[in-house]
Amino acid sequence: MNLESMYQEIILDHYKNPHGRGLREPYDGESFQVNPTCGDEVTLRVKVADGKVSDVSYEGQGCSISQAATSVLTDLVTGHTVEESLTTMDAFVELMQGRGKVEPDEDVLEDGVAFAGVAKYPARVKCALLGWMAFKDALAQTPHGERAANTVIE
Amino acid sequence: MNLESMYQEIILDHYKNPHGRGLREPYDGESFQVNPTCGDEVTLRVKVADGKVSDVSYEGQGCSISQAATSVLTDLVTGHTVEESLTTMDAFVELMQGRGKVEPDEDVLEDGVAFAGVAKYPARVKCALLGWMAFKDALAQTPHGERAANTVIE
Amino acid sequence: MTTTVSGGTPDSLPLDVAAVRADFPILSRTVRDGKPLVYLDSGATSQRPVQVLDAERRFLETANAAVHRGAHQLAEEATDAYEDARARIAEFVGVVPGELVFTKNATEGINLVAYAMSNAVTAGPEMERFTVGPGDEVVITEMEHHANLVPWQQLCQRTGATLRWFGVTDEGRLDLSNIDELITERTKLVAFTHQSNVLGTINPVRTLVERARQVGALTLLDACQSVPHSPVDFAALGVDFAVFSGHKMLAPSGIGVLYGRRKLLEAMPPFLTGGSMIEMVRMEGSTFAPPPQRFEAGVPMTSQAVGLGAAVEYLSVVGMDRVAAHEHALTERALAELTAVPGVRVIGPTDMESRGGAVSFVIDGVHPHDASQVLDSLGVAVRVGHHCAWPLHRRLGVPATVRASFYLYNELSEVDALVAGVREAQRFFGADRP
Amino acid sequence: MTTTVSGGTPDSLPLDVAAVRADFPILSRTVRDGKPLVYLDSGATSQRPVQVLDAERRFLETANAAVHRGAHQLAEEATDAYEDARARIAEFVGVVPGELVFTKNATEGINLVAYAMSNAVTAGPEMERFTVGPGDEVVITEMEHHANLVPWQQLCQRTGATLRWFGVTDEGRLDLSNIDELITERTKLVAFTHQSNVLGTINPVRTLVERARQVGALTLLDACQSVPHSPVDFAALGVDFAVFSGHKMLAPSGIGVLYGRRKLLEAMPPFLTGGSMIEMVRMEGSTFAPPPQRFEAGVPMTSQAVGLGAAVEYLSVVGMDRVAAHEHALTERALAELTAVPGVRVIGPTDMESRGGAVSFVIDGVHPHDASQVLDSLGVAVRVGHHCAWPLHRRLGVPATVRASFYLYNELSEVDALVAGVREAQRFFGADRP
Ligand SMILES: Cc1ncc(COP(=O)(O)O)c(C=O)c1O
Ligand SMILES: Cc1ncc(COP(=O)(O)O)c(C=O)c1O
Ligand code: FES
Ligand code: FES
Repeated sequence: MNLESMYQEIILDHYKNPHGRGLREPYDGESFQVNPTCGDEVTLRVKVADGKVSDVSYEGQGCSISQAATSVLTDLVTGHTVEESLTTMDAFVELMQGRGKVEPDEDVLEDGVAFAGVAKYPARVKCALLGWMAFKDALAQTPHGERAANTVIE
Repeated sequence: MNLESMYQEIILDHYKNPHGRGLREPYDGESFQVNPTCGDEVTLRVKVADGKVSDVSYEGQGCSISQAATSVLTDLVTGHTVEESLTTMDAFVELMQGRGKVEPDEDVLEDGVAFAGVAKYPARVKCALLGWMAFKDALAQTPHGERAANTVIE
Repeated sequence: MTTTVSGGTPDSLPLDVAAVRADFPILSRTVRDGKPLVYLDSGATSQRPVQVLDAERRFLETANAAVHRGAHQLAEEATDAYEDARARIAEFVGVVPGELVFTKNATEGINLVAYAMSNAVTAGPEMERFTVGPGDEVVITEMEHHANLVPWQQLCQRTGATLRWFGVTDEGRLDLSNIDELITERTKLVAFTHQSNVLGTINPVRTLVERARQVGALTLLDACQSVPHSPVDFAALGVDFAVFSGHKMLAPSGIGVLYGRRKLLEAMPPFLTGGSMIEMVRMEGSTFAPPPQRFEAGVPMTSQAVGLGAAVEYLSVVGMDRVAAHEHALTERALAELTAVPGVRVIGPTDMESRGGAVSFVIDGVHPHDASQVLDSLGVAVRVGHHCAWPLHRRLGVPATVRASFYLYNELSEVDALVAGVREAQRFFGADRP
Repeated sequence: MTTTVSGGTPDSLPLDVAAVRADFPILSRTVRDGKPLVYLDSGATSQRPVQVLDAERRFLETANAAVHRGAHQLAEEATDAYEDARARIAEFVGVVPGELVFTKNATEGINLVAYAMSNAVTAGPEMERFTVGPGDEVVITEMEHHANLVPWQQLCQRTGATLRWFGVTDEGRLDLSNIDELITERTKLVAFTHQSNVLGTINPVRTLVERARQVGALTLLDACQSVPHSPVDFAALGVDFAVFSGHKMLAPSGIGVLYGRRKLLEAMPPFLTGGSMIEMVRMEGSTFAPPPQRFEAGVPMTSQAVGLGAAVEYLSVVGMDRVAAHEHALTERALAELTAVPGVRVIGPTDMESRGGAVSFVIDGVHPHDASQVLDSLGVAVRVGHHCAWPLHRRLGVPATVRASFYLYNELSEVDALVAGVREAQRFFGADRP
């Protein structure tokens, strides 16, 4: 196994220097998620303004994959419309659940493409999705949340 | 397999012409036993007089082995002391649980030795012991029953 | 199979029995001083083809690990094998993998539902739809296997609910004449067998499901004797729950399946609790994982699930239609030949209408257990007793019966061996002379 | 084993590991692009020797049938094999066969006792000694596996009883300082683990049993991590109940064992109900068989019991003293080497006093799951997470740990591979530079 195929430089960078970390006010939705297999957890808040995700703030503990994925998440959704952010989420979830067989679209996923290698390790897919589960759940609590509420991440 | 090794002539004779069948009054103890694997049952009564088993009467339904064994039982215990009857019971139980490796004593077991072949078929051992379970249980209800109550037939 | 299944063989059975038999090592053994084994007891447990034995062994020699728990390669491979098996088995019975819970046998599956229902009382308000108590009723039938009978008696004992049941006609069919009085607004659950393990009777699932739906009762199908022997689609049947056992369908012992409609499983409280079924555990209290994990506490039957997956694949290659047609032919022959023997009385339907391949009978003057001893001495393995359906036997007025049951590896000549053995038993016990 | 076990080999381990390893096919496979497998996850599940695989297969190819149900030769042979296995396993843990119930895993065994206790309320007056309710207490410990924790939470939820627990010291030992306040006249049952699956800690069974006896409480021992690894005699320990799992001791998955003192099993109401566990069934109600049958509903795990019997024989030939001594040597080395690595902290006792072979640790700056990923890439299979002992991890202030666990087939060089992997993980994540 090539360790670097999972731990891309981008992932290690986000892990060591996470973007947007810390819980901030004000927010419209908040979610606490825990990964039952490892006990890791994340608390994530979303602020929506003018139909756009104006801030994502979070804190928690977890492995490099979960921490990096949440950091990338903030980059991917902040400043985008709710609709766009959900489309990005769908693309990321599809990539992660593709067992390494889905070709990621860099235009949509940006740094998120670095997680393509993680998708080959089923035990780590939950790590990469932990922050996204929280995002989806927090978003569902906002006025724009209907589609988020109806999305299932397994 | 030699069918005759299980179904000795003696067994078939007792089966076709059972001794002492029918429920009689008076009696000192009565027991109803059922074989949970086949649903067969026996009701058996004992009368004890002067420390002796003066009558055993029974009715029920079951296979040739169970019917013959109960018929042989009445022959073996009627007219004997309670103590003797329990010794005979022990010898019969030992024979039946010996998986064909116990040499029966004809002086003690008389027609009961015919069941030596049955002991090789574990599924039929319970058949041969059904009447004896009832005898033990019925005897335990009489004033002489202490030893019977303490005997375990498995 | 070593060869493909042919469309019709010289002995006119719908599948190539010789090729099938070659896959089952145990069928070539002899019993009782060299007699070829005639195994007519698949209703109790089936035999295993090398394909299933090999699949389990291959898993154990290459990928064995605790599933859903490890991050190493073995654990990944084991988890994949386990979940692939679930998916394959789910497809085999027409449902989705998340609706399928692995249990140790069908009995556990039925108990799981029964205990979930009594647990619902203390499991919080959202569990209300499962609660039962005084005034509520559970409806079963008089032809149930003890596995689909005693757990409901116990549920009623725990909760104060009342058990009611459909009777059985003299022909061995469900008596549905009072269906509207039995299944009422008070009914919480209707549990019944798809196919009787004694009579062979196939019950009218649709009629029962329809009536249960009318009154808002749940349904549970005991599919132990149907899934192994014919194409069964739980979704199409519309039942809420269903169970079956691996060991009756070429798969290992120690594995069974509970199907539950997704919405129901999602709403149902857990039964066995422990590792792998939790969401969060604190000393003060715990929350639980979504189904099917919620119902699979502890290290599961991993290699056995893989074996059941291989069994389902084996059966699919043969084709369940063919399996059913094959057993139909064997049963037809057995019924024709047995009913022709004076003194033999078949218990259950004697025609092939809504009937599967279990043939139970009694012989005048020969106790079933004595008959089976004679059959055994000739190498013919049948089952005797009440077949864990004691109330049914009581209803039909017989303490016990002899049961021959068939599977895809049985031959017409084995039916003949059975009948010859019955005649020999009559002769041996002098029951051939009126 | 293909050769006998020697009294001391050149690498100074108490048994001939090379000979042992030759019996385990999976140990010669490679993982992750050709790396030899270093399997240090036997605490989760063990691997199986050919002797066990062959015993199960031989049974299935020659004697497979439903046990306790048939009158034919196969059924006799299958029943004998099943009951012989029970006898052999009972002897292995110092009890008599009638005290030993087969379950699907240890988890089921614990649930069985917990449900029997809540069933006792409605099971009639003679069951009184098992009933629990408001005011009664169940005592466990903070180091329990979820399997010996959640079922007791649920029992308390069903019955209104109160759950209490022993704390754990910073060193990972049971805090017994308040034993007399915890185990009191109100205590109905004390359930605790023999050996922690996380810390390796071996608990003082005698102290706990003595106190429980003083107040008339029952005891249940979770022996999942002791029976596979050292000589254990339940009768000598004086516990009332005990459980363990086959898959952790070279045997198949899908089989576990519940031991119960004969008098208790005889008095206890049933749990799972169905076929083979009854005495008499009527539609109106049923009575039940004596133990152990009373607790084995449905077609049991037949070939798996045979496999567990073969595993017990394998372990007996090696000698459980030798197995324990071997693991002692491995653990001692692992503790010495791991504690010498800067940034590594072992969770649990770091000396060998009352300690078995599970070594859990954390690495500063490297998440356990990331560490295990590096180890996995080097072929070293360990487990990470809370190991189904979440409250214990919370108590010790770590969300998760890396756990290496040993068995008789592990070598000293594999301990070295583990430590090298840990250092590599530190290097990879830049945690080797302070
Ligand atoms: C201490 C302990 N108790 C209980 C269990 C549960 O065993 P099983 O999952 O086989 O039921 C385990 C293993 O997972 C364990 O290590
Ligand atoms: C109709 C029916 N239901 C339930 C069962 C119970 O299955 P198991 O013993 O595998 O749980 C059986 C078989 O024994 C059966 O034939
Ligand atoms: S290991 Fe817990 S989130 Fe990755
Ligand atoms: S078969 Fe019932 S007693 Fe013999």
